[in-house]
Amino acid sequence: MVTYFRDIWDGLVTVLIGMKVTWRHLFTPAVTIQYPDVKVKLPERARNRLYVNMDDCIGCDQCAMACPVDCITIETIKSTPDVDLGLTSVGTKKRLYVPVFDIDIAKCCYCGLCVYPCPTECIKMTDVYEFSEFDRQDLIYRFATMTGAEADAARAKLAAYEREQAAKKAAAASQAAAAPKAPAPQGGPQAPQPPAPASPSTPPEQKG
Amino acid sequence: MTAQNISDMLRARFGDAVTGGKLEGVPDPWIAIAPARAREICAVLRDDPSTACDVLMCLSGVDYGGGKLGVVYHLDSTTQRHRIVLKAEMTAADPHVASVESVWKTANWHEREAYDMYGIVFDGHPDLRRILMPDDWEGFPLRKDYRVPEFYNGMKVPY
Amino acid sequence: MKEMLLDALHNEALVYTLMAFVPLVWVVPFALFAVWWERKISAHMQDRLGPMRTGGWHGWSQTIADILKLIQKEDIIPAAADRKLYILAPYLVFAGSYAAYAAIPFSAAYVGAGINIGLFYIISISSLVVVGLLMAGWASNNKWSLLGAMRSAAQIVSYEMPVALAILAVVMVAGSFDLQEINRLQSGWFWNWYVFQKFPFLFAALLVYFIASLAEVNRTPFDIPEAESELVAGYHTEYGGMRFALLFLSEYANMFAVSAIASTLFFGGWNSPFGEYLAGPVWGMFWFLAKGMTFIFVQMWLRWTLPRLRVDQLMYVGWKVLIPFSFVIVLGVGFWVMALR
Amino acid sequence: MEEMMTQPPAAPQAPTTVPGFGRALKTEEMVISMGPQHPSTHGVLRLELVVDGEVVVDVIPHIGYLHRCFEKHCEHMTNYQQVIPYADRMDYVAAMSNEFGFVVAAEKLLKIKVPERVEYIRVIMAEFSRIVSHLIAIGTYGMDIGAFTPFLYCMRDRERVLDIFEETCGARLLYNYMWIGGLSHDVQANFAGKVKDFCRYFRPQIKELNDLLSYNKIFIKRTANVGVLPADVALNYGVSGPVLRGSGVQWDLRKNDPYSVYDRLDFEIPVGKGLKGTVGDCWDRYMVRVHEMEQSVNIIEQAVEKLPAGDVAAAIPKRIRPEAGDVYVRTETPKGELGYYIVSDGTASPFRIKVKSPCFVNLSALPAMSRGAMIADIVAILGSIDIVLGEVDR
Repeated sequence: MVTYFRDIWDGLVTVLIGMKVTWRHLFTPAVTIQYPDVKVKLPERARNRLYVNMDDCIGCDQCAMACPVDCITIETIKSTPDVDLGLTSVGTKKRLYVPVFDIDIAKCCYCGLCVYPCPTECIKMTDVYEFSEFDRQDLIYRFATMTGAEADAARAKLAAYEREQAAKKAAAASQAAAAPKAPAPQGGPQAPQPPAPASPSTPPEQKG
Repeated sequence: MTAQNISDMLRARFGDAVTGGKLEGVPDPWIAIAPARAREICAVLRDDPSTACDVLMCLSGVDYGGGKLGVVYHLDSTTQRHRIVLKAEMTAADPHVASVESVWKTANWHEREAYDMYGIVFDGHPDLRRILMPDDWEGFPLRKDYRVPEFYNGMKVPY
Repeated sequence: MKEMLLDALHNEALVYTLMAFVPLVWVVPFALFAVWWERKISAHMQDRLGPMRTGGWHGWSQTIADILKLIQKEDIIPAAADRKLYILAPYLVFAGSYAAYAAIPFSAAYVGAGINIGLFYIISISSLVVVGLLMAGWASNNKWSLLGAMRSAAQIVSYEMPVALAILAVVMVAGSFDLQEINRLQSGWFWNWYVFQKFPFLFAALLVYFIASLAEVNRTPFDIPEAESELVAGYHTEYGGMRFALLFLSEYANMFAVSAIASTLFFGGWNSPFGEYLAGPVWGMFWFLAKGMTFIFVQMWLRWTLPRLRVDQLMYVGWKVLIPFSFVIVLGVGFWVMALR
Repeated sequence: MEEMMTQPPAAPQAPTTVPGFGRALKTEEMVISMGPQHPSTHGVLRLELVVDGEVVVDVIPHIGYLHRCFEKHCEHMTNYQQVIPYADRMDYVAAMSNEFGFVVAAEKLLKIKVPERVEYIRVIMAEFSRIVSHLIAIGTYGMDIGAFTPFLYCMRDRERVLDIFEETCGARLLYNYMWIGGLSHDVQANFAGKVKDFCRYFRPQIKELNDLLSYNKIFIKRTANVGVLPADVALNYGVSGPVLRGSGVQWDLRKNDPYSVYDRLDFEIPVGKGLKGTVGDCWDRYMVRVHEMEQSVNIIEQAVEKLPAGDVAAAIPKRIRPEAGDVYVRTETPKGELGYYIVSDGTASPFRIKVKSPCFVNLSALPAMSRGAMIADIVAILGSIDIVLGEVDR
C-alpha cells in the first residue's frame, strides 16, 4: 500500500521535474542553424572533396597505391628525353605525361591517406562539401589536362623512340656478337632512361 | 598459471590430444590441440579451478593456405587473470572440429561465423547455419582459394 | 444562433446543415495549426527551430504544404487488405470524433445541438472511434497494425471508465448533463469555476480526467497504439495519402474535443475569468478556444517530455490507479453534495 | 559460481497459452518479423519474434544485412595502414575506439613503442569517443522507450565533441586519426582549452539528462526488472562492456588488462547495483553508461593535465612489414571488448584479421534476456544492449 502511493507520488513528481526541464528549454535559443543560409566555418584540417593540382603531379602513382578503396586511376606515358615537362613547384623534375588522372569521388572515403605520400603535395583535401550530382558519372572527376590527341601524340612519340632504342640495342647486340672479344659497352649507347615509376602505370586491379 | 603450466596440465590429462604449440617468443603463447577433442579440453580448462577460463574471448577460423584450416580459441580467466590460446588445425578436405558451444555460449555465433566463412563444420553445434552471408550463398568466402561467383540468384555480383 | 439563422433562412434543413459545418470550419484549420504548433513546440523544447522555410515567417504554411502533398498522393490500398473495411475505417474514425463536436458549446450563442444530455452523448459517441480504429487495424492485414488496433481498443475501453467517473463528479455538482447549463453555473469570476470548487475533489477529478483523456486520444505517455518505436505506426501503418490525413485529422480533432470538455467542465468553458468584463458571445468563443488550446499545449508539453508506458502498465494505471481514485472522488463529492444541501 | 557455470541456467519460459483461457479457447502463436526495416532495431537487424499476444515466446535474431566483408577486405589491402579507414566503419559511432584497438594490436605485432604524447592523445580521443557513443546509446534508448527529447539533447552535446574531433583530424565521424605508431596530426594549439571547456559544459548536462530521463518514473517502470541478465549467464555468453558491468561484474579492460596509459589515470568502474530493480536489468545497463560518461570526463581532464610534449609522428614506421606471427589484442570500446586477431605471414598485407566485435557477442545474448518479455520490452532490451549493426555484421 505504501509502495502503491509512493509510486503514484513519484510518478507525478518526476513528471513535473521532467516538465520543468523541457519548459526551461522552450526559452533557450536553438543550437541549430539555418543551413543553406548560414554556414559553419570549417576548420583548417577539414577533409572534404579531393583536389589535384595537375601542374605539380609527377604521375608517381603513390596516391593510387595508398587509396584503400581504389578510387584514383592514373595512367602515365613516359616522356622522351628530348622533351622538358618542366619542374613542379617544389622543384621535382616531371618525367611522365599524365593523360588520365581520375578520382571517383563517389567511391572516396575521405580518409586522407592519398594526401600524405604525395611527394609534391599536389593532391589535397579541400573544404568543399557541396558537390552532389544527379548522375553518378558526373562524380568521376577527371583532373588530367592533356587532351586525347596530345596523349596519342605522346604515345606515338614514345613508341617511335622505343623502336629506335630497340633498333639501336639490336644493332649494338649484333655488333657485340660480331666482335665477341671486345667487352660489350653495356649501357654506353643507351639513353638515360627515366627512373621507373614506383608501380606499374596501369590502374590497380579490382580488389576484394 | 603460466602457459607452460597449462600446457603441461593438458598434456598430462589428454596425452596426444595436445599436438604441439609455441609457448615462448610469441606475443600470445599457444597450444595446438586435436580438433576432435576441442570440447573436452575446453570443458576442463573452464571447470578446473586452477585454470578457470570462464570467458571465450574470441574464436576465429583461419585458412592457412594449402588446404589447411584452423580454429583459434582465445581463452581468458577473469578470476585467475591469465589467457591462453588454443589452435586446432584440420584439412580443408575434412574440416571437422568439436563444437564448444556447450562450454561457452559465446561460441554459438562465432562457430556459425567460422562455418559461414570457412566451411568448418563444428560437430555438436545445435544450429549450424550461415550467419552473415545469405542462406543460399555458395562457397566459403574467406577461404584463400575462394573465387567470387559471377552471379548470385541471377544478379551480377561484382557490379 | 439557430434561431437567428431560422429567422433569416426559413429552411430548417439548410440551417442544420450550416450549423453542422461550423465545427468543421474550426476543426480543419485547427488541425493544421495544431500540427504546426506541435512541431514548433517540440522543436523549441529540443533546442531546435522546427520548420522555418515554407511560407516565410517561421514556416507557418508548412502543414498546408503537407496536406497538399497528402492530397496529391497516390491512393494505395494494400493487395492483402480488406478493401471495404480499409476504405470505411478512416471515415468512421473521423465521424466518431467529429460527432462529438455537436454537443460542445463553443460560445453562449453557439452549440451544435443543445441537448440536455450533451455530456452523455459525447461519452457514448466518442466510443465509436474505437470501432474505426479496430477496423483500420484489422483491415490493413498487417500484424503490426493488428497489434496496434488491439492495444488501442483495450486502452480506449479501459480509460472510458475513469473519464466517465470524473465527469460524473462534475455532473453531481452541477446536477445537469447539459453542457450549456454547466457553463452557466460557472459564470462570474474565475473562482466560480468547478476546478476550484469542492476542493480537492474536483481538482483531483480534473487530474483523473486529464490523464485518462490523454489515453483516450492516444497521446504520450499513453501512445502505445501507435508507439512508433515498437509498432512502427500502429493501426495506420498501411494508410497513406488522404486516408492517412483523415486519421491524423481526427486524432487532432479528438485532442481538441477532450480539451474542450475539460475546459467546459472545470474551467468555465466560454465564461470570462473576470466576471462581466470581456464577456459576450464573441469573447466567449475566444475564452473557450484559449482554454482549449492551453490544454492542447499541456498535452504537447507532456508528449515531448515523457517516455511511454508498456501495455500492462497502461492497464495498471487505468484500472488500479485512476478508477479507484475516481471512485473516491465520486464518493467524496457525493457526500459533500448530500451533506451541504 | 563453479557449478552454476557448468550448466548455463535456462531462460525462463513463458507460458504458451494464456492461463485460464488455454483450455477453453484455442490460441496460436504468431510470428512477427521485427526488421530489417524497423525504427527500433538500430539498423538492419531482423528479429523473428514468436509472440503469444503481447508476450514474446522466442526471439531469433537474423544478422548479416550490413555485412561488408571487412575481414575479406583486410586480406586484400596492400598495407596495414589501409585497414584503419575500414576499421573506422565498423562501429561508426565510436570510430576512434576502433582505430585505437587496431593500432594497439598492430603495434604489438610490430613491437613499436609509441611516444607518451601519442598515448595520452589517444586516450583522450578514445574517451571522447566513449562519451559520443554513450550519448547516442542513451539518446536512442530514450527514443526506444518513447521519449524523443533526450535524444536531441544528446545529439546536441555530441556535436560539441565532434567539433573537437573535426578540428583535430578533419573529419566528424570516420577519422583515420590514429595511425600505426602515431597520429595523423598533432592536436591543435588550443586543444586543451577546448577540452576543458567541454568538460565544464558537459557535467551539468548529465544531471539534466538524469532529471529528464534516468529517474523518470515511467522510464524506470519500463526498464527496471526488464531483460535481466544474471552475471554467470553474462560471462558464459561472453558479453562485455556496459552489458557485463550492468550485470554487476566489475570487468573493464582499462583496469583489468590495462593498455596504453590507462594505468596512470585514476577512474572508477561503475557497475550495475540493481538500485531500481534486479541487478542486470535494462536500467542498470543504461545507468552504467551514464556513470561511465562521468568517469570519461574525469579521465579526459586528467589526461589533458598530464599531456606531455613530443612529436606524434616520431614512431610511425616507414615500412609496415611485421614478421610472421599472430597476435590477439583486446581493448575496451564503448560497446565492450573489441578484439583484433591479426595473423601476419611476413608480407606487407595482413594474412588474416578477425574482429571479435562486442556488439556481435552482446547481441547473441538477446534471446536469453528476452524470453517471456513483452514486445515493448524487446525494444527496451535491444536498446539497452546498444548494438551498432556496422560492427555486428562487419
